[in-house]
Amino acid sequence: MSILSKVLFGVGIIQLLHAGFSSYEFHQLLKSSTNINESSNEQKLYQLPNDIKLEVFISLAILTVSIFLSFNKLKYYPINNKNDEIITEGEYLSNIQMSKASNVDNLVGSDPTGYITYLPNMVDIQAKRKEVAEYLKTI
Amino acid sequence: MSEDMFSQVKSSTNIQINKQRLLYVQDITTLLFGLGSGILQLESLQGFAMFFIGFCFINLLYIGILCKFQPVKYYVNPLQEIFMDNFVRELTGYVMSWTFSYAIVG
Amino acid sequence: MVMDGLLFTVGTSGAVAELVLDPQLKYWVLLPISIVMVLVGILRTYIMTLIGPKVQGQPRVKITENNYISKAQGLLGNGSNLHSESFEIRQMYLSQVLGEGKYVAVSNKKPGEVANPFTDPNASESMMNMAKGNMANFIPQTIIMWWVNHFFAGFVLMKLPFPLTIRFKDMLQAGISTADLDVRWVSSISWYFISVLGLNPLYNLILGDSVDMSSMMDTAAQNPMGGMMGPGQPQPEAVMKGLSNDLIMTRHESCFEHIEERILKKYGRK
Amino acid sequence: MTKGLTGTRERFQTIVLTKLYTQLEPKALLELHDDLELYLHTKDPERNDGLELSLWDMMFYLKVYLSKDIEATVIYNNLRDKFGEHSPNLYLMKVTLLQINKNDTVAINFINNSIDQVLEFDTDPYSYLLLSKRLITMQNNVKTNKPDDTLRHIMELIEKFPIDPELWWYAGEKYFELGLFDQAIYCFEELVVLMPFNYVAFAKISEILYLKALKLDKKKIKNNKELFDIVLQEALDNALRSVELSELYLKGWTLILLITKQMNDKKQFFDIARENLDKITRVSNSSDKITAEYILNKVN
Repeated sequence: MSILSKVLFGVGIIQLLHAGFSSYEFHQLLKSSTNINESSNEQKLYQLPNDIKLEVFISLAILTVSIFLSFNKLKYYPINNKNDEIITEGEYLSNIQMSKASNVDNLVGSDPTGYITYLPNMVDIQAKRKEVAEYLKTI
Repeated sequence: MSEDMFSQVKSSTNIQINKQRLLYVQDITTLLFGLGSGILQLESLQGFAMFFIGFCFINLLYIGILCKFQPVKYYVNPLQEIFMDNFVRELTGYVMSWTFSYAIVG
Repeated sequence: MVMDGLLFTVGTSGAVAELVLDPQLKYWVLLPISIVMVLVGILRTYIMTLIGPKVQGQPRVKITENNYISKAQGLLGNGSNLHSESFEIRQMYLSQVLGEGKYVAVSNKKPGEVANPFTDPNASESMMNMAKGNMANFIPQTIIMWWVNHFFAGFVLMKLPFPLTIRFKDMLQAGISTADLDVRWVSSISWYFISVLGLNPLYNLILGDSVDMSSMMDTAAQNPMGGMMGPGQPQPEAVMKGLSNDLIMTRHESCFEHIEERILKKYGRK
Repeated sequence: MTKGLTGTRERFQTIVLTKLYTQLEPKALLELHDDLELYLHTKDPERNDGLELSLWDMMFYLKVYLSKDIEATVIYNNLRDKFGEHSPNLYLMKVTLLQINKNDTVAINFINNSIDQVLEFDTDPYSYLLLSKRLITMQNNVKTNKPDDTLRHIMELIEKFPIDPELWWYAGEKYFELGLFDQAIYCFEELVVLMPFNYVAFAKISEILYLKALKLDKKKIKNNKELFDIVLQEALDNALRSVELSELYLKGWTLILLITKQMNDKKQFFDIARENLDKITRVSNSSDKITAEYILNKVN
């Protein structure tokens, strides 16, 4: 998805610059061709050609589409076993209700206050090493 | 303490994230619309009209596509946050890019 | 910068006088000013992190004292999460402990080192940070303004796409002393003002955080004193006494009172 | 299901933020170690410095658990050369290295000296706390240590740092092990005051209240009936609050199911709990699904 949005963005920007350049050329021409003493309403006759106007609007449309395409649905990655498939609730933005917002952790299967409930600083290093060493012997 | 103070508990981190994403969309589209109106050499009223129409159009698109027509789920008071909060900021940004492209092309 | 733009005003009545300006002028004035302002904005955010407040080492008793103050504030704020009896036990214990000032930081200095309240590091530290913060916001603005005025003054730069009232004339046409030139023809300082107001969206896109330049100017102007901290700070004992009184007087309201109705409403039969 | 780089990064980020790696059993530890080794050596543009550092911190402890001491020392030396010695995490790493290279007593003396000489007078908010916590855990397996010794140490540290949630949780667990339910509930209630939206703590309080009620029920003393109802009601309140804060919280709904089974007038909540557990079996991740199904079968 995001590659498509980047490509569209590039196309839109190029088109906008091209429209800008052609509009610039048109106005330089307009300035040099109308000599000083002609009244200014004469200038109004030479309007910006329609194809440039159209080009500007099309480029803006493409750019808007690319910006909205750059948002993709929020995905959650379960952490307990790796081959769990990605869970998505089909939403682009995250829900602000606390009861819904905390679902992210439930779906992923992680305890958000793990840095407290797992008592990480109270882990007995020696016992852990012994336990892992025994396991390593078995494989 | 009113009753829904306990039941309508909001997650402030998500409120912040949604605000940031809305701001990103509004900023980039306003700057681009400013460049466009400068290229079209729009004069004062037309220019501001283009800003207003563009700003409202993008906000409606945002509500439709990204909020799936339920902005209440993502913003505490959607009308205020989407349309009014960033209005002045986007207007000045628009004026800047509009003046810039108007001068460069003009 | 010699006035190389062909200045010739056509005195037509309604329509705006049409000057023909040298396009080179715009490329060598508009672009540099914008680029400089964006770069200064980025530089400013990185400098802010560099001069940010350092982690200040302080004696353990001071940390304990602050902890007890925030514990009392926590109980005042989140007491509603408890049932009434457990709240009352805590209310009594904490108000008594804070009332006595049992954990006020008696400055147990390292042998031989005398802690003098006036040279107390954290008080002066917070004042220093406040001053640094203000300076970092204020200085770049004035420097750029001086730079624009000095190097890009004295000529008409561009025509604004929108009309403005006469009142803006002397501000936007600084350095151009013509009486009847329409306000839409402006000098380069006007581009500086427009950019200051309009750069926030661009900063947000580049840096990902919305640095609000314009509002910083007003905040700096509003409280030049920057809120004097330091020795005037309320002493911890007084804070503790105040908190213990508040604790005694609070009326407890638990969130468990109507929780069953709320759950029925939230998850009941849809 | 290729989850690509973002998937692995998100997974590592959650693991390192919630410190899950301290709870994994050996097989998962080995797997995590190899994945992380691979990930840290691949270039990931979206990995910011903060995450990078905490991942290296996790890698250090994984190496220590897997007894790869030399590699752990290498990581410590890199970080120390980059940031200097005086930061909480590096103090802890240094103590861990002392523990594994020499023995616990040397580490205990190191901590005691550094606290008495330096940290008592000039410490950042974390170093004193983290080192003292490690001191308590080391003193646990000193021979002469009795359970209430540990409790005394914890209470002393809590008196110095009254708002550290981990200490309160540790005290709560210790009291629960000794069977002192009321003290344990007091400690876990501290958690709820410190972190108002901590639905895990609410569920923990509810769990202990429920066990306390079951214990009362067994005693069959006369006036236990009202006490039993009050305690059960309090347990239900806490469980309901935890579920109000988090819709798909498996433990919360299970507690409601079990508690309302004991009560006779709360049929509605029993149905709501069953409904939501059923929803969890449809929506949530695989391990929650299995547990939810098991609970539903057991109850019906």
